Amino acid sequence: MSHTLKLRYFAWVRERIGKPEEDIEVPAGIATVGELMTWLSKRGEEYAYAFENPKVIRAAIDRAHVKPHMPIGAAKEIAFFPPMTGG
Amino acid sequence: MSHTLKLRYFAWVRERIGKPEEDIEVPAGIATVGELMTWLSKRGEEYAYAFENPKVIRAAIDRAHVKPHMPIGAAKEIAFFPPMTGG
Amino acid sequence: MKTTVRIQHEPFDLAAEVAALTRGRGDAGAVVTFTGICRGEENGTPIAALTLEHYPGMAEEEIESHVAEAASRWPLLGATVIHRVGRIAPGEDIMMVVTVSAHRAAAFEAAEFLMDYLKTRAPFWKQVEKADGKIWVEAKTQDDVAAGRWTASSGKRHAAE
Amino acid sequence: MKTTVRIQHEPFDLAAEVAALTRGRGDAGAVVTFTGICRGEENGTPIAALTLEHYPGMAEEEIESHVAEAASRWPLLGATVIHRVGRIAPGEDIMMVVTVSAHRAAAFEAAEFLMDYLKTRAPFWKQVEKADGKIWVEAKTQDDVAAGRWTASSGKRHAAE
Repeated sequence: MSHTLKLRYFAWVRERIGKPEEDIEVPAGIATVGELMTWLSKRGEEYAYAFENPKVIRAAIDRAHVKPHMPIGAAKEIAFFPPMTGG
Repeated sequence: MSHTLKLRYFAWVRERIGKPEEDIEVPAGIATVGELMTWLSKRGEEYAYAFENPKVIRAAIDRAHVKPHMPIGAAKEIAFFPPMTGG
Repeated sequence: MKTTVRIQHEPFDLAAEVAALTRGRGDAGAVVTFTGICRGEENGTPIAALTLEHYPGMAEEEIESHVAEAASRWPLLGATVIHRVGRIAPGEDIMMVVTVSAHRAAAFEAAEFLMDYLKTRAPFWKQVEKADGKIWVEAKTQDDVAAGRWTASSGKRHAAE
Repeated sequence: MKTTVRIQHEPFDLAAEVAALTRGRGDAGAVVTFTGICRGEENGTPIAALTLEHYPGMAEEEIESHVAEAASRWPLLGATVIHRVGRIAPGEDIMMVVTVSAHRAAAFEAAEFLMDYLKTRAPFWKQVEKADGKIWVEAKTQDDVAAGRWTASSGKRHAAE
């Protein structure tokens, strides 16, 4: 049931992880955006640093803002970023 | 105790009276702006027409908005005009 | 704070007025402008033009005192009000307000405060020319209601700045 | 209704954007613009520049959907949002919003609605360059409070229009 997902990172999430995007295979047992963040944070120091305070990280599934409890479902692209500071 | 007063008229008050301004001697017994309006309205048809509905007429003493009960005092200039429609 | 109040027959240049308030300063973060334009119809009837009349002297003094009041209520860095008088054709600008502040809330609120004043208390009168003659525009009750919102307390309508 | 949403590195021309929305139409009576400018300091420390990053695709789509929402809430005749990205020096414009309506209340409210959205939910991030390095700007709680005022009911804050 695994599927390929594009991950995108912005602002200091991107800087901490060290890349703007990557493709991953969603591992079995990872159902929500929050679970994906937890899983990512265990992939290495840079991920642990980026996700050290998961409460401040915002996420979007296929370019729509979502909360961490949102199921990943058939998402093609999930983005992680800090609170927005545009305008 | 009479004193010379410049009266100024704007918009349809000016059109109805037929002049933009005039100097008058304030008659004895006229103490407030409202009394002045009543007195003016008896000066002729054009004044009666201009002040036929005194409730809609606004006034200013020496370039400051005033209510009809305001004493004329030592005013140099009193203006009468319809509600403002700028902007 | 830099303020400008002008009443003039000539058209104005919004971009030039904004530049005059913001150029060369590093503290301006937010600029709000309002431009009032002569519409081509009124109550469904086409109009040929507007004619704006004002009370010379009183209009300038009153606008200046309201700009000063806006500056005392909000942390403004600059404000400009220009109001045209005379004959104005549909599509032409009638008046403009520019407010400059470090942050947006002050700039928006001060611009709305000045507009509510200009619509209800500034000594200007509009006459519209239609095919069947000229009529003086009647004041709108809703403008008085809008202006009234600034007198209740400190002029801050929102919890947020 | 004419709407334009652009995200670009280049500076923009406020007057040209206003003209593009208003020229040749007789129904526009009120134009509100907001311009956000890069300030020369942040929390008392001078800054050398801002760098703006965005989520390409999502930013455009989201702004367009908020412009559409503004048009459904207020009787707008036109709206333009332009947001720059990349490196921006103090004194340069960062972004602008223009709203056009027959009357001022709709133009003001729609512009504030769009600004509150852009400040809190649009996927843009600001980094400031100071003498001692680069720091990402932190989001302001007061911006979230301001944005929240539009969700309670119909988006009308005032009794008056």
